[in-house]
Amino acid sequence: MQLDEKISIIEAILFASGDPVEIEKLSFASGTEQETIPKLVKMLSDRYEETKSALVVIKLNNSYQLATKSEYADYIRNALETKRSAPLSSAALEVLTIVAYNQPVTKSFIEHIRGVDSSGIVNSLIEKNLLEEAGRLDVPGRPIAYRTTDNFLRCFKLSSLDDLPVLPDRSEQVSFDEITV
Amino acid sequence: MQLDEKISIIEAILFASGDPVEIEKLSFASGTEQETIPKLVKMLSDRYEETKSALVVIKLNNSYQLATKSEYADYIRNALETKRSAPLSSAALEVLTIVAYNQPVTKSFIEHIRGVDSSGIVNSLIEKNLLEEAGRLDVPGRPIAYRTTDNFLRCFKLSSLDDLPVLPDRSEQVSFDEITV
Amino acid sequence: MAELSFKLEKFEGPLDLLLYLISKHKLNINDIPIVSLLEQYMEYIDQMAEQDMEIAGEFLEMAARLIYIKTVSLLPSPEEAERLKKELEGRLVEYSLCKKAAALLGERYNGGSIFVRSPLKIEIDNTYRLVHDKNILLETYKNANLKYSWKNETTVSSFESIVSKKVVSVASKILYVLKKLYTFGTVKLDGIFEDMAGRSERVATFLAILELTKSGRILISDDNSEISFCGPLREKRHVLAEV
Repeated sequence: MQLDEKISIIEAILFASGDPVEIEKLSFASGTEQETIPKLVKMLSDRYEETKSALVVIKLNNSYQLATKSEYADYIRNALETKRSAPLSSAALEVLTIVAYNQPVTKSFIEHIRGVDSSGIVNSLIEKNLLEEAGRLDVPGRPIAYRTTDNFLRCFKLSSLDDLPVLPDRSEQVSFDEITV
Repeated sequence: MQLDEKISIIEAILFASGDPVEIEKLSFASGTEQETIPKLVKMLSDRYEETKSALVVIKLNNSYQLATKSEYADYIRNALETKRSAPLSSAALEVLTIVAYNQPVTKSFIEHIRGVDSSGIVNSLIEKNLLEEAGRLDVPGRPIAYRTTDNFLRCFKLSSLDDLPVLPDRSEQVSFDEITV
Repeated sequence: MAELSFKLEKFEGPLDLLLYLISKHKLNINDIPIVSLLEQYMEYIDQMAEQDMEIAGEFLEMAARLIYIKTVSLLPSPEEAERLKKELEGRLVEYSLCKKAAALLGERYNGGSIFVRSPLKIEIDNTYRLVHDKNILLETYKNANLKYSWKNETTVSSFESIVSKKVVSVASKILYVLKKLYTFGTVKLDGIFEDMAGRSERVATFLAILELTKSGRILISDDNSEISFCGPLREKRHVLAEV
């Protein structure tokens, strides 16, 4: 089979799936070795780059997903008649951070760190598809645990949680300029 | 604006919409004259053709839609079907086992034994044709009862339900009468 | 004054306010001088009250906690105070880390400007086709049953030791008293015990009033019949209470 054709098979699968597709699945469905997949994906990306396409392949954990470049967002919003989403509040960012670095976590864990009730914020982050439920913890009360979503990775340009910014040094003294978000 | 960029705007809108998009909408969202749209779409098609991409633009009445070429259908089917025929999760196995040994059973019986909501799993087992509805029970609320299918027997190499492995001590087993729903 | 109220509203919670005070007065977060931090904190709370801003319960709870740490530190053996102080410092360090990390993360946010597609809808046969050994079912059943019997053993008696002995903390009653005062301005002393059933609750409330008096937050009237706030709040609340 031609290399071009293999690339296009990957493209077809990614396009049709919409959701992120794991490397194993791409390998199985296209009849290609798993090791070859990243190379083919790279060539697909290059192809989009060369033709100045609006599409990109993004990597999320062990999966690939087809998406549009962010510079086309306004045109797409016009067409889909969706509003630009309001920027995240600093409170929302705090909650996301706590979940991202400690997941799965419960609401009360979040509240303990922030020192304020955070229920409303957690719910609105779930609505925004940035957080999701991750089952219940096996502790008394069986509280619901939360984790970040693939959409969270996409929105923060991360390909996996390992990509999260390294936490600042614990020993440093805080200064207010730094902590005002 | 560069011509390349205009083509990519059309591409981005078609990609994100999924559904067919009318020429007027494309024109409005991209800020391009309606007469120009077909020309831009043609150039997008040519671009796909040249790079041997799996994508094509199809015209439906007064709309355009992005799709994959038909020769990739089998690969896509492979990919989307494997999504569903991944090995059973341990939770799914648990539900299946509970039904197998106690059928016909209701969702709330399953949930009582597992201690967690099992609705989603039951539904996905029905989709996989491992469980099916077995009428309604004649108790208050008339809940739906579930049983295993012939496909279930096939998947576990059983000739009939009598073939199920014998439980260590039948008397320890919870029976439906004990836990009334 | 308008500028000040804007400033007050922007605090996410008591920890946020404390971090602000620590940074503003260049205090060492790893060894907080509780007394001066408490003073500054109460100043802000008073300002909020003066502007009739609704003071969230969390802010009052933190006030109670700080007062408690201060009071305990006056006791002969300061271990408890040291432990509570370390705990608070730990939370503050953790929260400041969280804020820093949130700022770092925020820089990466692209506001949902990347679009993806919804999956193609095609007719799919979802019938499960993998084949398993039937003994998997047996294993699974054993485990599922285990869970059930474990649940069964959880009876009322498992909780008795937790439920029967109700200990009321002084800190919670400091909060209770402060809340009453913010609402009514002046509170009759015998009225405050009226709805209390347990001995532990009464003792804790009594101790709370003593602590608050000792730290100069509240004043007991000359005939020992009612309590009110010290300082500027007092007059204002009196007026409000009479209206």
